[in-house]
Amino acid sequence: MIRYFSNIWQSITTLLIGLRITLVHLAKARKGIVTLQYPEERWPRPERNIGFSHDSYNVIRSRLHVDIDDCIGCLKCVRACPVDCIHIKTVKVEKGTDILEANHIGITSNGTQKRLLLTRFDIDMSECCYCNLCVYPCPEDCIFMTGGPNSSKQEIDYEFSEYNRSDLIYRFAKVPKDQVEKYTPPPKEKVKIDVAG
Amino acid sequence: MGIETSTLDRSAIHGEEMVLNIGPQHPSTHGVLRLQVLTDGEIVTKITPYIGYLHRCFEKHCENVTYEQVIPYTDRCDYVASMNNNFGYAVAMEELMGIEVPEKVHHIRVIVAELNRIASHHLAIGTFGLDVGAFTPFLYCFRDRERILDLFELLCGARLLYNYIWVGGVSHDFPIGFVEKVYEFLDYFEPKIQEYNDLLTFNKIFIERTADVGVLPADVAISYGVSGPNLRGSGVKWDLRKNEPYSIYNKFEFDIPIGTGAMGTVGDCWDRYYVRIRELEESVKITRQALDQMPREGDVHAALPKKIRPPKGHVYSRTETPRGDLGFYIISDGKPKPFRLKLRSPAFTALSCIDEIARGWMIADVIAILGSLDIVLGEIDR
Amino acid sequence: MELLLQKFSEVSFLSGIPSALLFVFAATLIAVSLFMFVAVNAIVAVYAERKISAFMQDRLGPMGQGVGLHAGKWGLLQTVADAIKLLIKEDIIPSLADRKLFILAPFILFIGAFIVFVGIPFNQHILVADFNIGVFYIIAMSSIGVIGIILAGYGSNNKWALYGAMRSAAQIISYEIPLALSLLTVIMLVGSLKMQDIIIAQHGLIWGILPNWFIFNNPFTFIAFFIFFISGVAEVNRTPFDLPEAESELVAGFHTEYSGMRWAFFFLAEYANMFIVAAMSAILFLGGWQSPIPGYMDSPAWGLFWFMGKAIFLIFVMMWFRWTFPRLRTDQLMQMCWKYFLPISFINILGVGLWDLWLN
Amino acid sequence: MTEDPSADGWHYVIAHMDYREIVDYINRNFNELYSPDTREEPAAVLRVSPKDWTELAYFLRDDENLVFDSMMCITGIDYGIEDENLGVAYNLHSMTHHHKLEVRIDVPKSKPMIPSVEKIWRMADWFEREIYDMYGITFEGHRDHRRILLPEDWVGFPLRKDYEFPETWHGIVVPKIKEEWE
Repeated sequence: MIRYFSNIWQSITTLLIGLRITLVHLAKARKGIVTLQYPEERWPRPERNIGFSHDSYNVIRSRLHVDIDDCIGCLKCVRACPVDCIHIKTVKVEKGTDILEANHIGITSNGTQKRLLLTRFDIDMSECCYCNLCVYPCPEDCIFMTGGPNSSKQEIDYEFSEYNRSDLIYRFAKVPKDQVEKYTPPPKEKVKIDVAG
Repeated sequence: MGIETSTLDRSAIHGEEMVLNIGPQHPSTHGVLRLQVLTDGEIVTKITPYIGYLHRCFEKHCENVTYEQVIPYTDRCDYVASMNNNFGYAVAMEELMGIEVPEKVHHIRVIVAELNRIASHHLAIGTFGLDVGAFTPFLYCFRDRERILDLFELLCGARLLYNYIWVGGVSHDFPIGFVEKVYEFLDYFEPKIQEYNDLLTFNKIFIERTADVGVLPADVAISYGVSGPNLRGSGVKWDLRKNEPYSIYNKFEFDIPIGTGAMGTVGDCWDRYYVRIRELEESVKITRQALDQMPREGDVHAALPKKIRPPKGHVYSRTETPRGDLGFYIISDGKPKPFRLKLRSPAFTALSCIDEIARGWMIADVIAILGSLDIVLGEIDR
Repeated sequence: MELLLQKFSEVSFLSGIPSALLFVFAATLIAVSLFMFVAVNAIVAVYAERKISAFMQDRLGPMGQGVGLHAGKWGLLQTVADAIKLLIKEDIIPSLADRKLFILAPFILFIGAFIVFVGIPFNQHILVADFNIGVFYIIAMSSIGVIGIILAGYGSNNKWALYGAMRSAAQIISYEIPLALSLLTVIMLVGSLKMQDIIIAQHGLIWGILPNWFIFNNPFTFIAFFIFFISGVAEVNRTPFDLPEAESELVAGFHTEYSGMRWAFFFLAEYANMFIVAAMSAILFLGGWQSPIPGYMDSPAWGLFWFMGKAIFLIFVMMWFRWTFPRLRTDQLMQMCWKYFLPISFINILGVGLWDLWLN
Repeated sequence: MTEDPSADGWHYVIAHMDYREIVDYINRNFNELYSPDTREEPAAVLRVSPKDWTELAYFLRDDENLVFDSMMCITGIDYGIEDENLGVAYNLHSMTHHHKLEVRIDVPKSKPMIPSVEKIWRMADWFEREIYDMYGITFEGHRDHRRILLPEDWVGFPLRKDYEFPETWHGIVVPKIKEEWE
């Protein structure tokens, strides 16, 4: 019998405590709301300050971008990628020369002389797992995820959905399509490197 | 145990048992899980779990990528506690290779792992509330969990799948101002636990729904390999952070909350739930200590060769994730890719005992028991 | 109704029309306006529920901003948009469903809610029919809805729906009893089943401060009010008693297979039922359209205001319940009814009788 | 046992027996049946042949000096295409004595049969099913011997090193390597 009434008493008190909490939240609705009204308000970009001057500490995980003029075609990012979403094809050219009709600049911004012409540099963003692993080994800091310390180069952009899946394949190589053949040597000579294949 | 059914004269009722499929599409299976349930009216007489809907060949994948590249895949196993999974893998690899990591790395790892534990328990508490029908605590939990995810976004740029703890260190140091932000969060968060308690934990309806329901006795729990908060809910004082300290957990003062049967029997749903609530407090404690003791200067990566090639051998190492013992069995043949990598996931064993503890209860209780076990299907199916 | 017919007979250009036709016309007019009321009630209540729940959960709820198609300022047009969406949605009937019952069910549920409105006095004059058996009529009619729920569950040939329907049947029939028993206390005090009589009996003040509402009449009616209200919440399947549609267990309960407008009828009926329970509690225990300070603000317009105010407050309380509490289990629900509410209701009846004898 | 785990405060418990002591203790009860592994702990394993396993498993669990009441993990191993053996590694742990043991059982690929310990450690139930699923090792005496992660009608055992990925599954083409995008 005591249990019967204590049950009733417990129910009433604990339920009232619960009701009080929700009522307080309702009353303080103006202050406590955490909703972000998305298309108008954007998520504030976290203020990141890694504390190092060098640009390799790029910690924002948005879409991948390649400064193709700086790429030397070393394939380190291809090897680092756990999901094989980076595909690179290169052709050997004379070291350090600019080939203007193929948009090839011989020297990177770090001063490294390029010896390979990139005929293909594709990243399939629909396969990317945003692990950031390709960013770290890059010797020229030319592949990075947009935003962060490199935001002067690329705006941060979280919304890059496409209607067509093939639009998510980002093609960075600047060699015009009709000229790829011209720079591709015959396969016998075995200069073509295709790791991703 | 169970609902009393013997009062009915069974022979007089020409009822038959009905097969009910809870899932694969169901609001409260916490993923893609199918429970084939044999019901007699509302009462469940047999449960057969069918898993594998989320199987994505984690172990086969790992045999084809290098040791560094496994880390993004471990993220995706227990996707609500990725830091802890990274941590477990890193600990296993360091044991296999015999690496000593710098003091600062240990602290950083403990801080992020405990923060992620808080986030994961938030999800567990919130969805458990949702399973028994309370909607509001779920959103309160998500509100606070979001703050941790913001912290992690600040830390490593990702909100859910971090790839932050690496073999031999962490990917990079704390950003400037991060430590203050963590303190700020802890100060904000501590009073919120009382709010959950008032709103859900000591709510009479909630107690009615969870106390005495789905009792998991200690010996059954151990036999089933149930671990983590589920095991502690059964009254076993067992926590790897205390009993087999890895990293630097032996430097911190904290308690292991265990189920006491305060509202019903030891090992019921309420105990499992309340252990998680109490663990929030303990995690806050650990995080504070780690933040206080953390050396501010120092390297965040042990000296490692460019390509990780562990010596031939094997290791079984386990760490305490929010869901329990996460074991990694790694066999190395001296090549840069693992020869065999087995992940022993805590949710896998927790789910395997569902038939044992949920038989004889009602459909609504099965949902509650499933919620109290706090399973993550990404980890069960791997 | 009589009033409307009377007014019609006074209008000169309608004098040539036979009275039977006038009656049909009047009835249609009333039915349409009641339907409008129910629909508007649902739209407003859905909006209110979404906003209240959002604020309780630190969210904003439906909001509209920016250019183009959006839900208006503060999302005011959200429910309208929802209604349009439901109207133009594809109507899906499962191939193995019992077609006739499946189609019939939402309408039975809705009619059960709808015809109750005939007996509800909104103020001194707005009342379709003041039956001698007003309270009895409302209690009887509001139970029709359960047939609709059972048909929906049975007809859709879905296990979840069947579970929802069976739970609902057990629940609604059980909670009718404490509901009716606590209602009896009021009838004992009034001595009439007529709605207006019940309201008029609550005129005046007790001890010079409190309005003479039945909730304050004596301690037993005070308890009876809560039993009545909570049983009412259980009758309309709201959390913590929303077992028939428990979304985390039974997917969506009895309306799992419904979509589009048929589903909207379930929704409409739910909110209509909510209004009925709130209105009945207001009429029986909170003085209906009586002003809290007798003699002041007592005109029919104020009467409507007071009545709606009380009803809306009680609807708010139901929403407040819903967004605070977990859900009970089936056996606990039954236990609560038969072990707690029923004995207390009996004691209440005894207590009210003794109180009445002793004091009056 | 060095400290009562139920006592409050700090309890970092040291293992009751190490690997060598455990093997010696088992050998005393089993007629020197097992030869200890020469490797250092924790890599040392106890190699057991399938026919001894059930008896030893009961002994490991029930002996009061061992009490391996908790099975931590069961791992299936394929030693390679050339190797003719499949292996199963059982990682045992004692919640009361806090010591560990790894038991390794090797079976030939031609006849992969191991007695089940599902009744001894309930946890082995799903793990053995998983190993059957992935390696095709049959566990005799398992009460519910089905595939667990893969569909019931899956052909082959994917974690074997010589596993070949199927071209199609129920008529659905399995993409092997991604086609060239161009």
